[in-house]
Amino acid sequence: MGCISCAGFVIAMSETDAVTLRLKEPTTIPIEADSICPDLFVGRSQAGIESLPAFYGRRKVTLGDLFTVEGENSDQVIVEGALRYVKKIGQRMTRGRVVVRGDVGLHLGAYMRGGEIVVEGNAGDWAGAHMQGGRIWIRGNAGHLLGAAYRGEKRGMNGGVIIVEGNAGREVGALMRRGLIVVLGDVDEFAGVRMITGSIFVSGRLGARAGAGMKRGTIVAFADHAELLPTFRYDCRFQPTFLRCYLLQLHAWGMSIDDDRLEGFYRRYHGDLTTLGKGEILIYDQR
Amino acid sequence: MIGIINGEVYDPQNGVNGQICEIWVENGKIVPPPDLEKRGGAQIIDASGMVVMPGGVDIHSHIVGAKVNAGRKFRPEDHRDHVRSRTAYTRSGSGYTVPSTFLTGYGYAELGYTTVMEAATAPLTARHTHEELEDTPMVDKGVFITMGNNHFIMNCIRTKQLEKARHYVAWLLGASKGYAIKIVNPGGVENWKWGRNVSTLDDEVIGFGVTPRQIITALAWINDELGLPHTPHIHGINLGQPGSARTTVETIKALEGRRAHLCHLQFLSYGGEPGKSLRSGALEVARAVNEHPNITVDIGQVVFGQVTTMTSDGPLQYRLHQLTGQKWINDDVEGETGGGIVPMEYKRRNWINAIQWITGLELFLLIEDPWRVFLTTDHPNAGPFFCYPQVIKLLMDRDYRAEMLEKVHPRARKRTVLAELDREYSLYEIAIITRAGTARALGLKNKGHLGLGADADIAIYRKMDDKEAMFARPYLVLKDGQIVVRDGQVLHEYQGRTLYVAPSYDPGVESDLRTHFEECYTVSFENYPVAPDYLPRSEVVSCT
Amino acid sequence: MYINGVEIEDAFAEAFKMRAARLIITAVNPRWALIAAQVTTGFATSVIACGCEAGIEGTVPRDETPDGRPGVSVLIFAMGSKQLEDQLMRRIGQCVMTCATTACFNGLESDEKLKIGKALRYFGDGFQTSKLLPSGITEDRGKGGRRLWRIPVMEGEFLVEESFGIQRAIGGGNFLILGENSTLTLEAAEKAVEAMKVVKGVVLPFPGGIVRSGSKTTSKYKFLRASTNTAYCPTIRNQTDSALPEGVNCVLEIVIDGLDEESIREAMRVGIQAACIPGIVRISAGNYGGTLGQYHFHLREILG
Amino acid sequence: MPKFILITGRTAGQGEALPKGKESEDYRQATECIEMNPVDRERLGLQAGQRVRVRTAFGEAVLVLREKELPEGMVFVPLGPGANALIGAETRGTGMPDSKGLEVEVEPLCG
Amino acid sequence: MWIENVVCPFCGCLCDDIAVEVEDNRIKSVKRACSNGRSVFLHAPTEARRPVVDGKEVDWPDAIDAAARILMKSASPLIYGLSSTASEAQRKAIALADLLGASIDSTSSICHGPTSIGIQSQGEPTCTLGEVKHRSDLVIFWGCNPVEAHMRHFARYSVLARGKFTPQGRKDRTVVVVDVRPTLTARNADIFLQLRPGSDYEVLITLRAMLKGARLDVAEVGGVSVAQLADLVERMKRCRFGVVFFGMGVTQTGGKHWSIAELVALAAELNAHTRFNVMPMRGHGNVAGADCTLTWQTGYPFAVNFARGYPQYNPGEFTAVDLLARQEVDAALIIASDPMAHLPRQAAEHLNRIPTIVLDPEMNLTARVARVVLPTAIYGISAVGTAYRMDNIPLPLKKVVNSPQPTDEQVLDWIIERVKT
Repeated sequence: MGCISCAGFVIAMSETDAVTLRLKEPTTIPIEADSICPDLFVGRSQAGIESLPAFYGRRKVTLGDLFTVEGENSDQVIVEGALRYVKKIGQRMTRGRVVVRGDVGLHLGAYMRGGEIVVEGNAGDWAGAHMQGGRIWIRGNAGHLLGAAYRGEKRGMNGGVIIVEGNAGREVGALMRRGLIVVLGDVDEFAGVRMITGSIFVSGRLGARAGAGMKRGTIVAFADHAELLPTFRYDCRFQPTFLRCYLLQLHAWGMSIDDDRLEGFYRRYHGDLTTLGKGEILIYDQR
Repeated sequence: MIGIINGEVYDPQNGVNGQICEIWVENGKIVPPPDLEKRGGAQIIDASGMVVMPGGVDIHSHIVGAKVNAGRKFRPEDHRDHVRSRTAYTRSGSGYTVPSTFLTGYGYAELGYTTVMEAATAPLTARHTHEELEDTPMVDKGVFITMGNNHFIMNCIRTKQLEKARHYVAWLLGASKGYAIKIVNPGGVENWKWGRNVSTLDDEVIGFGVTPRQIITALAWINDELGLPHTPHIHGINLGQPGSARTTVETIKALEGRRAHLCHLQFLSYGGEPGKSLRSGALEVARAVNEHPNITVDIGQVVFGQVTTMTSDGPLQYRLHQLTGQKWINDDVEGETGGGIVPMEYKRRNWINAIQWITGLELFLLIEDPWRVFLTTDHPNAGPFFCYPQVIKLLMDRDYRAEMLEKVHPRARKRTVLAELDREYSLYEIAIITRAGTARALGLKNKGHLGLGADADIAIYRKMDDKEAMFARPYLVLKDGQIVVRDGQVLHEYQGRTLYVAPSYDPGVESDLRTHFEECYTVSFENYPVAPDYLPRSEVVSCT
Repeated sequence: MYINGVEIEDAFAEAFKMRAARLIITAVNPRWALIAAQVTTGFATSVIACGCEAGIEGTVPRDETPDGRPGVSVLIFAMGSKQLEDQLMRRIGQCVMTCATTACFNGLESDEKLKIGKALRYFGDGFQTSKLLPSGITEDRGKGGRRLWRIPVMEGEFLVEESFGIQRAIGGGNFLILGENSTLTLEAAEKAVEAMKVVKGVVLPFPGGIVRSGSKTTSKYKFLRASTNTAYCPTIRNQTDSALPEGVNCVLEIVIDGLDEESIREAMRVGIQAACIPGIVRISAGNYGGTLGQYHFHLREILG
Repeated sequence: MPKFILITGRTAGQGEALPKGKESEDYRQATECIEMNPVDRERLGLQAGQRVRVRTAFGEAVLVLREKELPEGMVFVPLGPGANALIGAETRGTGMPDSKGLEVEVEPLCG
Repeated sequence: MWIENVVCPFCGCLCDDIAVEVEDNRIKSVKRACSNGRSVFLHAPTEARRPVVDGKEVDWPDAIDAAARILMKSASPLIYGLSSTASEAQRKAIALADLLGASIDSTSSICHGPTSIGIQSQGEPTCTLGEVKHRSDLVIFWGCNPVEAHMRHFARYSVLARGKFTPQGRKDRTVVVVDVRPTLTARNADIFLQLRPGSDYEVLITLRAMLKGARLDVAEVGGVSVAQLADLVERMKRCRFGVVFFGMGVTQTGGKHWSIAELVALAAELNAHTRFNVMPMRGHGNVAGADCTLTWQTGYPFAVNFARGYPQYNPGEFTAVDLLARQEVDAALIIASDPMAHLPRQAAEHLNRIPTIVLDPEMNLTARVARVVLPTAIYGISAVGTAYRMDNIPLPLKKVVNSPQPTDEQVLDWIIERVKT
C-alpha cells in the first residue's frame, strides 16, 4: 500500500445550507432509507422531508420518525448517527452531495446517476451497484460487490467513479460496463469478474481470480505482485501512457501518486481466454 | 342477482353485434331477465356507453409449470423493477415477462380475461403445474399435455398399435389432469437429446423409426377418436426458421382434413430458404389456412420489448441461445419431451424482429375467418400477455398500424404486403378472436358467450376511441357472476376452476404401462398420476 | 502613424473563415514531441495546395498535458470541417502515430467534434481498446469524460483521443514588412516571429513563420487562380502598378491563422511592433479590396 | 503450530444418525470427530480415538480424532455442531459461509 | 401391512419405490431404502407431544397465540428452514411471510444457494434423472459424494442404472470423480481427479479455455496436470451424452456461484460438440421444492424479503446466515430445520437472543432454545404432501402412519388466521 494515497481530503460544503439528518436511535433492525436522496430534498420544507417514507424493518415509517431533520430545500445533505443498518442512502440520486458521517449500510448510491456521496467511515455491500454517473468517495472500507451488478443482471456499474481509501471486499466491479473504481487498500477475490469494460485500480493487494471471465477493461495492480488465473497470458512489460492520464486525474482529485507508479513499467497480461480475451491486467513492475 | 343494463353487447356466438341488451346473472350463470318483482332486489350495473363481452379466453399462454418457473427463477432481473405489493385481499409478487403466479392471475383478470390455457406441460411434471395453478387465482384454467415426443406413443406408432396409443393418451390426459393433446416439434425434441433435430415431416426419429408426419397424424386421429373437446394443439417443425411456411403448409395438408389447432403460427410462417435470410411467408400460410376449414390457429404476435422465450422445443431454444448469447436453460424430460428458455428482446430497429412483427399482423389480416384465428402473444415468447390491448389496437386501427410500421427497420418494410392491408377488425371480430372463437375451438360450451346457461364470466369496458386504453382497463369484470375487478383493479381474490378431460380407456393398457414405467421412468407408475385433490376446484369437460 | 519611425500604412489585412483544431502532442521528452509536431505541421503553408494550414502554437509543460509528459500544441486550419477531418486523419495517422513515443490529445473544448481517434483506431486491426477517462463528478450516465483509443504499435501503444473539438477560426491575418534591404527585412521579420510566439491561439503557417511569395487572387493564366503579388515585387516595380514606396527593396509577409479575431489582432500587434526596426520603411497589409474575406484587421486600429 | 485445510461435508454415519435425533449418542459420535491421514497424525504424535482441540479464526471445537485416507495437510469434519463452531458467519455477499477450505490448527487436548 | 411405492423424504433422490411394513401404527421394517432412508422411517416419532411455550407444555390454541404474538410484535421477523417439509407447507410459510412482511429463506442458502445465483447469471442445461439413466455415457461427480449422501443415486439413476440406450449399465459409462479427497464415491470412479482444496474455479475455467482451444501458459492447475485436463476435455467432447452432478464441494468453496457459472458455461459450450447437462445434488428431501414454491409465489428461489410489501431478493442480504449474524432480525420462525445445529455458531447464537418459534417433528437443538415449540407430523411418514426431487420432478408423499400431531401446513394455517385477526 501507499503507492497511491490520500492525505488531505476537503469536503467543500457549506453546512449552513445543508439538510442534516441524525438517526435518533441506534438499531440493528434494517432501515431502508432510499428517500435520503438530494433530488427529493430540493423544493421540500423540513416538514416535507420529515414526512418522506422509510422502512424500519417491516414497518412503514417516515424519515422524521427515525431521524431528526434540520434544514430544508437543499441538495446538500449530511447524515449522522449509527448508520450501519441504514440502507439505500443516495439511491438513484442525480445531483447534489450526501456526506455520511460514520459507517453506512448496504446499497449506498445504488443506481446513482450524478452528484457525489462522501462516506467518512465504512460502507456496506453493494455500494454503487449499477451506478451510472457521479462519484462515491468512501474514506474507510467498502463491503463486497462494490459497483457490482445485482444477481442475474447482465451489466453492473455503467459510469461514474468510486474511490475507496480503505479495503474493499469480494466481486468489486462485477459485470462492470463503464466507469472507474479505485481502491487504495486491498481487494478480496473476483475483482472485475466478468467485467465488460471499465477500469479497476487497486493500490494494495489484488485478490485472487481478478478479472475472471472479463471481456474487456483494465485492472491495474499497483502492488508489484498479483496471483492470476491460468486463463490470462503474459504479453510484455511496458509503460502504458493511458495510465498516466488516469493517475494524473486522481492527482487532480487530491490523491498523491507515487512517481514510480507514474513513470514505471507494468507487466501486461490479457484475458480472460474463455471470453473475448480483450481484457488486461497490468501489474506494476518497477521503474 | 346482477343485471347489466344499457350496455352495447358483443356476443358473437349468439349473433349479438353491439345491440343494447340486458344480461342477467345468478348463481354464476347467465339467466333470463327476471320479472319485475325480482328485479327490485337485484344489483343493477348501468353499462351505458360501455361494451359488454364474455370474459376473455386465452387459448395459448405459458403461465405455470416447471418451465415457466425455471424462467422465473433464472431471471431476477425481470422481476426487480416489476413488483406488486400485497393488499388486505391480494398477495404480492414480482415479474414482468415471467410474473409470479398470483400476479399472473390478477393480471389476466385485470384485462377482462377469465379463462387461460397453459400451453405445455410434460405429464411427468403435471403435478407441479397443478400446484402452481392452485396459486393462480381469478381465472379458470387448463393444461395441454405434451405428447409429440412421447416414447410410448412413438413405440405404438412404430408397431402400428394405434388403438393402444389411443388408450394411453386417454389414460395420460386423465392421469395428468390435462385438457388437450399438445405436440411440439414432433420427433425433433427427441432427436435433440442426441444433439439433432428434424427438418422435414419425413425425417426419422432416432431410435424409434417413426416420422413427424406419423406422430402428427396418429395424434390427430386419436384426438378425433377420443372426441376431445379441443383439437390437437400443434407447434410444428422448423419453428423460427426461414422456410417454415412450407413445412407449415405441408403439415396442414398432412392432416388430411382432420381438425387441428396450429399455435403461434407467426413463428412458423417464414418464407425463404433454410439457412438464408428471413422473410414473411404469411401469404402462403394464410392461403392454406383459408382453404382448410379444419384448421384453427393462434398468432403469437410479436410485441417489441423484453420477452422470455420458453418452449418444449429444445433444439430451437439452443439455437436462440447461440444466436443471442443469452443465458440458457435446457430441460430434457425423460421419455416425454424437452424444453429450453432464453431471455430476449424484440427491437423495432432489428430487421429480423420487425419481419416477425409484420408476419404476425399479416396473418391476422389475411386469414379471412375470425372464428379460426386467435389473438395470442404466445406469452411470454413473443410478448407478455398484458400487451394484448396493444395488439388489439394494431388490428382495429389502420392508421396506428401504419404509424407503427413506419418505425420499424426499413429493410423489413421493403418486402411486406402489410402496408396494403387495410382491413380493420371490428369489436365483434375482436370478441371472436379473444373469447368466442377461442372458447369454441377449445370446446368450452359454457364460455365465450353470454347465452342462457353460460358461465357468468363477463368483461365490461368503457367505450373509447383508443382501443389499447379501452381494453387495458375494464370497468368491471365478473367471474362466475361475482364482481372481481373494478376499474382495472382486482377487488378480491377468487379461485377459478381447473378444466380437464377424463376420456375413458381400456384399463388393460395399464399392465403395458407398468412395464413401460419400470423400463423407462425413474418414478413408479403408482406415483405418476395427479390425484384429484391437487385440483381444489375443478370441472371435467366432457368428450363427445 | 509611425512606430520607431516606421510608417504604419492605413491598410487592413483581409482574413477569412476557417475551421481549426488543436492537437496536444506529447512524447517521452520535448525533443520527440517537437519532432512529431514539426512533421505534423509540415507541408501545411497554404490551403491552396497543402489541404490545410498548420503550425506549432507552442510547447506545453508536463503539468499541463493530459499524460504529464512534455507536449507541443499544434493548430491545424482548413476551409471546412470535411477538409479538416481529412487532414487530421492524414496528419495524426501518418505523422503522430508513426512517431516514436507520442500520444495525441484534443486541445480544444467544443461542441463540434471530429471523431478522429474513433476512425484511426481501426489501424489496431481489432486489438484496439478504448478508455473513458472520467472528468469530474457532475457527469451523468457515463456521458462526459474523454475517450482515448489505445492502438497497439510495434513500440507499445499509440494513445489518441477519440474526438477532437473544432471551432470557427480565421485564416489569412497578415502584415507586410517593407524594408530597405533583404538583410534588415529578414531580421525584422524574424524579430516579429519571435515576438508572436508568446501569443496563444495563433500559428504562422509559412516556413519559419515568414512568406516571401505573397500572392494576389488573379493570374493571366486561365489555369491558375493566384499568382505572385506583383504590386510588392521589387524587381518588377516599374513594370507594374507597384505599391512599393521609394527605398523599399524587399518585402516579407507574415501570415497568421488564429482561433479568433482577438488573438490575431494581438499577434499582429506584437509582431508589427517587433518588426519596426531601423531599415524598415513601412508596414502594410494584404487585402483584396475587402471583397473576399469577412474579417478586416486595420493596422492603425490594432496598434492604436 | 502446523496449519491444516478443513473440509466439512456429509457422511453416511451422520446421515443415518440424523433421524435418531441431534441429542442421540449416534449423532454425537457421527459428527463430533475429525479425520486425518496417518502421516499427519504421527507427525503430530496423536492417537486415533484421542480428543483434540481444533481451532480456526472463528472458533474452536473438541473432536475425536479418526484416521482416514486423506491428502496430507487436510482434515475432514462431518457436518454438525462441531463443524459449525469452526466456520465463520461471513458470507461475503453470497449467503453461503465459507464452509470448506478454512485454515485450522489441531492440538492434543491437555488436561 | 406392507405399503408399496412409498417416497422416501430423506434426500433429494426421493426414491419412490420404498416398501414400508406397518403394524399398529408403527413402522416395523423398510425395504429397498438406503441406510439413511431406513433410519428416517424407523426412527420416526409417533408419540403425542404437546406444544411448549416458555418451557411449559400448553394447548395448541395457546401455543398458536403465543407464536402469532411474537411474530406480530416483531419489526423484522425471519422465516427459515422449509427444506424438510411438503410444498403445501412451504406455500403457507411464504403466505405468512408475505402477510407479515418477513424475510424468508430456505436451507438452500447454505447448500445450493450459490447454484441458484450461478444459474441466474448463466442458465442451466439440465435434464431429468431418467435422461441420465437412459443416455449418459459420461458421468462426472464434482465435489459431491453420493455414495455417502445420496446412496441409491448410482443404482437408480446415474451409474449402475440400465436404460434404453445404456443396456449394460455401468459398463456403458465412464465415471469421473473430481474432489479434494478420495471419497467413497471416488473409489468407484474410472478417473479420479484430486484437486487442491479451493481450486475448483481455476480448474473449471481452464477446462473452458481448453475447450475453446486457447493456448495456456501453465502446466498444471489445481494440482492436476494440463494433460489430464486435456484428456477430460476430449472425453467430454467425444461422449454421446454427458452429465455433471455437483455438490457442496463446488458451492461452498471460494468460487461459489462463479464456479457454478463456469460449470454451467462449460456444459452449455459442450453442446456444440455433443449433448451435455448439469445437475445439482440437492440434499434435503424437498429443498428443491422450497426453491420451486418460493419462485412461483415470489419470483425468487431463496433470500426473499417482504418488508416493503413486495418481494425483494438478495443473497448476502436476506439470507439466514447474514440476517442472524448481523442481528437484523428480532424474531424467527423455524420450519423443519435445525439452524442451531447447521448454521455457523456466530449466526445461530442470535437465535438465543430473540424469540424463536420452531415447527418440527423432533426435539432438536433449535427447539431447545425456542420460546415456542410446535411439534408437527413428519412429512412423507405421518403427513401427506408434495416433494420435489433434485431434478424438480414432483412426487406425492404418503402418510404411512398416523400421527397425533398436526401437519406443518395446518399449524402455519392456524398462525396465519391468528395473525390476520
